[in-house]
Amino acid sequence: MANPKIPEFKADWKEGEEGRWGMAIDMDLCTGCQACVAACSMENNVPFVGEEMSGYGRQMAWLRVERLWEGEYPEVKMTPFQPVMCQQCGSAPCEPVCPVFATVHSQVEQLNLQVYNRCVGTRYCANNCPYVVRVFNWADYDRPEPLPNQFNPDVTVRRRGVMEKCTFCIQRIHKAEDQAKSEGREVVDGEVAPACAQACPADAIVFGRMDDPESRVSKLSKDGRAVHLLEELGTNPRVAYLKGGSNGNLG
Amino acid sequence: MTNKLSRRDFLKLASLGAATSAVLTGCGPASRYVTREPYTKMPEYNYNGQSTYFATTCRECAAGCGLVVRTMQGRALKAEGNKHNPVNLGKTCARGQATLHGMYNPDRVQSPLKQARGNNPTDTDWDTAISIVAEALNNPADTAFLMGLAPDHLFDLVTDLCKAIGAPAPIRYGALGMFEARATLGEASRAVFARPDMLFFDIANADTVISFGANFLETWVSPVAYTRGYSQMRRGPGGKRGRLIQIEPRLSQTAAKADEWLPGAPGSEGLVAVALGKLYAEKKFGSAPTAFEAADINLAAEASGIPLEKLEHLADLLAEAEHPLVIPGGATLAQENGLETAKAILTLNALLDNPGKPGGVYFTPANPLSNKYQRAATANEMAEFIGKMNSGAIKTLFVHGVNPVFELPKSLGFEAALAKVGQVISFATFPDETAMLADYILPDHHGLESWGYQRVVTGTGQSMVSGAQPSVAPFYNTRATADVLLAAATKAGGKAAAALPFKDEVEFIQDKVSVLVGAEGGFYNAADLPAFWALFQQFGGWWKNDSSLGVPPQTANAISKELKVSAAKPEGEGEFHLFVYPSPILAEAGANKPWLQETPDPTTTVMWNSWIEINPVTAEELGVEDDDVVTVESAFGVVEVTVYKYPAIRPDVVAIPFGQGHTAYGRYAENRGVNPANLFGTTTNGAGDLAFAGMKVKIQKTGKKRPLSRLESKLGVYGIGMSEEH
Amino acid sequence: MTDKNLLLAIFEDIDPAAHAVDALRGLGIHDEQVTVISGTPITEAMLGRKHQWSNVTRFSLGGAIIGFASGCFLAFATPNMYPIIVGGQPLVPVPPSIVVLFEMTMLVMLISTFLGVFLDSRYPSYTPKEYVPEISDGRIALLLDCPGDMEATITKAMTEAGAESVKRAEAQVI
Amino acid sequence: MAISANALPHAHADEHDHEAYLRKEHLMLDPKPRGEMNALVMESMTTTSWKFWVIAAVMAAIVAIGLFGAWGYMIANGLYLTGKNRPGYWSLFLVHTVFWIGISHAGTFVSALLRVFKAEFRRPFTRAAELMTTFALAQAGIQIFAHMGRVWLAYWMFPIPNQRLLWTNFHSPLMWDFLAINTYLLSSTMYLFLPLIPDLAMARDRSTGWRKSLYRILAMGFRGTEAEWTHLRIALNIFAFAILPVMFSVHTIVSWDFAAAMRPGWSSTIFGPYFVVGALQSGVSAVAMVVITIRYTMKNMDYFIRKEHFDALGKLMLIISMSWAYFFFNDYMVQWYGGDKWTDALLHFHEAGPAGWIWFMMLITNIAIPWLVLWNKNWRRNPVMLFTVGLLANVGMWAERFIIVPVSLEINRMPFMWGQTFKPGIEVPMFIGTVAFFILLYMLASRLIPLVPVWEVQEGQMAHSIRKYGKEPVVSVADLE
Repeated sequence: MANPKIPEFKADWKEGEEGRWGMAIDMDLCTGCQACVAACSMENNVPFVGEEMSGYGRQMAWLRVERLWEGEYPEVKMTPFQPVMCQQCGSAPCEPVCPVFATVHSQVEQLNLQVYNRCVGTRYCANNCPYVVRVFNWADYDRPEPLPNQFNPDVTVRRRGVMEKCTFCIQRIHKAEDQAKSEGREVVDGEVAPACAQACPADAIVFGRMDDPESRVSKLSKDGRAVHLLEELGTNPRVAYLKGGSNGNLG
Repeated sequence: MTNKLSRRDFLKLASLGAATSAVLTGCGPASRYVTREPYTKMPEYNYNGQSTYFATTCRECAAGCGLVVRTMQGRALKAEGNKHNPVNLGKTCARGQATLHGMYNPDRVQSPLKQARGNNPTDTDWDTAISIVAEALNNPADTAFLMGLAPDHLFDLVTDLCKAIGAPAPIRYGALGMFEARATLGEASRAVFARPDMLFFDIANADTVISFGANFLETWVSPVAYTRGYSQMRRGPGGKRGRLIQIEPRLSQTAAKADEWLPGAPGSEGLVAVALGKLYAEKKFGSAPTAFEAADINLAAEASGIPLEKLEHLADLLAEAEHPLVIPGGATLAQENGLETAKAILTLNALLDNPGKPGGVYFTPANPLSNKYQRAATANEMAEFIGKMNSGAIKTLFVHGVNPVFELPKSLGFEAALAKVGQVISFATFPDETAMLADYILPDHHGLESWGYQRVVTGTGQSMVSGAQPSVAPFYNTRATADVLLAAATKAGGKAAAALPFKDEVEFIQDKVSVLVGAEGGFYNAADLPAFWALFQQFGGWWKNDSSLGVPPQTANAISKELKVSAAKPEGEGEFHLFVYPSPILAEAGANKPWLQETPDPTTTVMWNSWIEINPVTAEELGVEDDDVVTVESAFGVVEVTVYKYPAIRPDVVAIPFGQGHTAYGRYAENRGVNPANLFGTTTNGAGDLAFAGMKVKIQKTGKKRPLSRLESKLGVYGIGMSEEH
Repeated sequence: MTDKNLLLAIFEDIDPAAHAVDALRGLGIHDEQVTVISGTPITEAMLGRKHQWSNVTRFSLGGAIIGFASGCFLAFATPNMYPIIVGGQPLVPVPPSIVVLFEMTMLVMLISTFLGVFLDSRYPSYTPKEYVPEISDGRIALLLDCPGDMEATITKAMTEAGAESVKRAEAQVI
Repeated sequence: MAISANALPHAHADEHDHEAYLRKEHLMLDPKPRGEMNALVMESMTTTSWKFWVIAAVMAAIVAIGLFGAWGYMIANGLYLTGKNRPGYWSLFLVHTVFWIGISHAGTFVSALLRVFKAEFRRPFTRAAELMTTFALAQAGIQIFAHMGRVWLAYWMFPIPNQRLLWTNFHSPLMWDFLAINTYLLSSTMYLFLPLIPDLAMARDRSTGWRKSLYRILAMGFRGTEAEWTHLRIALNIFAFAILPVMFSVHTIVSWDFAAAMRPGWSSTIFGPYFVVGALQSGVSAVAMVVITIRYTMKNMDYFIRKEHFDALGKLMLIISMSWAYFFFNDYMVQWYGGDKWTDALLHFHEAGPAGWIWFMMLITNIAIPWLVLWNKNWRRNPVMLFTVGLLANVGMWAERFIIVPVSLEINRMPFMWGQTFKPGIEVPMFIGTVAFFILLYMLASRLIPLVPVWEVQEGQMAHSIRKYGKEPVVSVADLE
């Protein structure tokens, strides 16, 4: 750990406004195709739970595409598709409530970490997450042979009784950082993308360094269309949603 | 991890990988062209913690998207998009992502099986299997091949084989081909642009797109490529956001992304198209050309239910646009008047003067391997083929890459005809419905274990062929169908052996792609075949750097030809139009993949089952609620399906997604949901495509309930469970 | 104990017992030589005796201090052993620490009070003691260390004061 | 205290009648010789009918299957057996945890608060109430452990470091909860044991056989010397004063598990006292139920427990119900007025959602029924009515927790992820199991522990007398300490 500066009072504590890693999602471009959902699940060894369980609110995907409705037929409109994953809050409400430090803040990556093997399953973090993005392993879900051949060795396979959530594919971030370090340079913009951004056919999900003002994601996050989910709660989320019609200036 | 892989197994697997593969990046462990090197330097895929990536082609649909499969120590871990492949440029859809769930599926066919039409399956060996195939090849006149839309190399091989031995040419079929009504579009193209080609719609550069039910963000032709096109259109050149208007009876995922969704009545699209043409021409030029002169705007408004003002508004939009484009979707053409509608829409494009211009309509580029456009068989062609089966003229039927028992409308009677065929040999990787009715299942490798290539029909302006190579060693005792046929041809001798003098599949593919060695304008150039072959595997195919879209001929005469369009006459009786659309997540062959089953439908968020979308007002009239089971009855079949009160569907239309309702196809697909193709009739349009969107059905309440698994909260999204008053 | 000459006088009510205490004092028996045993709490004031010394409050106080200290350790020291930042809160947040301090203080204080009773009363002690079961029936007993030569005098005085019985106390297993 | 000053019947023609009435009414004025009382209590412990053992066996079977059997099955298979889902990550286990902790509050409340304020009616049933505290806390502990996803790692919540000196997270309300509940469990057990020592000595003196050995060990050699009584009295005083803030802190911290979370409906500053009063509402009602049960099922208890106790408990329940209504309304008013759209949705959902009837039932059983019944002296002295009101108040308090936990969890700030259907799961047999376990423990304790603190009753009787002001006989209490 890189010698964290420990603040004395809450008011003093302020992580860099923008954080280190961030995401910008253009809701005008998102077509709701669920490629991100599938990609995330494949990358992160997310189990499938079956019809009954998934219908009972136990689907395990780390990422969901939301949509609501406005109006009534024929003036009915679907609200723009909105992929919602862990917002990697700078002041994450989930973190302080865990009694055993199973969800903590990474000082280096400025991400919200879930430590599976420390988790005892109180599920308080999930209750306190205003974005409802945490999923709990209610059971050891069956993955019959030979499906486990596909397990990504970079990602822990979680057992029952632990909480999990989107990690921004931290395994990929680490790989890119290691690579960059071995070449004596910084990670360049576009070098690393989590599975969802990588798969997104519409290029609606953009990922990158927030502390680099020149990166695509930084620019998009500062765009006039950018909003943060439940901004008013002061959680300092790292995912910016671009609302309204795209204007193409940063594509 | 539940996988109990012992160290011994692991070493076996690792050494198998090592012994059978090339060191060159891009050649898979199953390569039979091994450059052996001493183990002073271990092959990279044997390093602990090191991944090896193989470029290949996605086989979940026929679009030809490039994949890069990440493997480690002989296992495939993740399918990712191949960023070089011009079709998908590194992107994938959900089905492509889940392709590994097909390969590592617990229910695959694991070895060649002999069975009495699904009963008493017993293992057999490949030598026996090859002799049986060889025997069939000795009787070419009684032999028929039914093939899927992918892979192309096998289709080419079978075509060559059939030509050589004098068997009828192989027939290709795929449910997506039917849902896209590709033949109709081709026929209309012949009529309007004088060439029966697949067309390319340049959505990316258009600024106003009116789509007549083309679900190009979901399954239509090449969804990943068109999604990219959509994305570019929205970000338009110079920051000008393109506009999308969708006309279709239910709000699809594509319509959800449109700026305006107009719920036009099914079968009225042609009328709307000509009306738009007339209004547009009058606004723009003062008078309408011959093609649109006779259009009755009031009739169009009345038949479609789209108010007159809206039509005028659309015409305004078209008139204002610099790059207007109209697209005909599959369901729009799958009407009894579908061909006329297609012609009307293409003629409207001609009127908009966009063919061959940015943001307009193009011919797809000529393919480097074959410039002939091989489309899927139409319903008429399939009916003819089924008639042949029924007559007993086919003694041996080979089936590969398609599941006609499931994918063909039941009304065509394929299953019954299958009983009249002497011997059915299926090359299915998966125990699907057709394979269950076969005498032999001689399983092909899964797509990610296979060699091959796919000609890219559309999706990119670049002429290209997408290459496939194994990313892992075959997991089971399967064998490449091409190898089986080659071995059988050798065994059969004679013309077959002479026509296919190849040692194996790879040699055949190399022979085919050798025409590209030294070809100009390619993404890479290679002087000789080994170098070309290495690069072909490394990049996952070959393509030209520059776009080579075909420009349709000048269109003055197209708009001067009279268009005769009337409202479609629906087939069958009943109060409701049936609207069947391929599930964007499952499509025709995704139901066996558990994660696809669990991926929520984009519009309804339903998982793991089928549903029928009914407008809430209609549902109230019928007295049905969410999760009630209703029977849907057409003249050709009945299905029982659960109600989803869908707020954005015409009150006179009900919609059922296609993709579920398997009676075989593995544990995740079996006995789950319904197959709406069982309701389809037999009416075809002028091009021979099934008029599946012109059906009328009756709906009856059953009193049963079967809750749907949804991701959304009914409470939060629809307020169900909370009374109105505060 | 054996070298002592213990008498056990049993009274039925408080008043005779109080008289007996006075009488003993008159006979020159020190308060320290008399132990009152009763089945209900009889306060010293009722019998006109000196206040009993108890360390329980001291134990309590000591416990409270130890509890506060251990609370301080948990709240202020442990986070620094493995610093982890959560939710943008300071490493050692003040309001939650108050909760920890309070609970630890109360916990150890009450445990100490409880143990204080044990220590002060020398619990548990299963050695034989001078006792009669009637005491728990509400009798009041005066257990006195009687100088050998005064036994008869004292017995008489006790009987006069209203003792039900006066007898040599035998240590017995109770 | 106001309760003792309640008007007694006036102007009796015959003052002897009135005195006789007073003695019949008040245990404190109806002294019996200590030996007789001891005998009554000993008899109550040792007189056991076959029905008792039948009920105990049934309870034991329910505990074995419904609680430990089901729990073991759940540990082996996972929490999918419960009714929990997203967003209802917490549900019945936490409802029941809060429920049992609430019940546990009455023991301390009756014993400590009434001791501090010298409410004399407490004397015969302080022990019965304290036993409830300990046994109910045990049930709460079971429920909270059952709630955990990986209960076999529950010791990670103990304040001990791991091998890398990582301690627990004291930022977490659950950690405060852990400390507070532990403190409360330990101190209430000690508080139960201290005043029990003289009674154990009493039992030791008049039993034989295994009971003698048991009581001998437990009484630890208590004789009743002045010094012993002094230590005990001082300790009890300290306990009585110190355990009250602990009690308040426990339920306040339980409320913080909710109030500290940033959720609509939960984030409320009034939750602390609201929960404390709610705990008393269920706890005191439970005490009334237990006292009535003891009175009518155990031998000789009709002497110790009288209608005056029902009367006093009934009044207490009425006051607490009024306080609960006040806090409920306070919470509701502020949430309603705030106008936050998510809170609005939640309040609307409480009333109009599928659990709306539970919400209304909560108001009826917690407010309407106590208010309608308990104002009437004859009704609250009627054991059937008081028991029913107590039972309904507990149902109502269960409903309150149900509304606060799973029902409120259905509504969050992401409507797409609002509640799904709610199906109760294995929590139901486990709850029934904890009820049976509580009853079983209580039944066994009633055979082993003198349920009436005889020495405290005697102490009270010594201090009470009837004085006459003119012709009016008046109850008076001497301050003995």
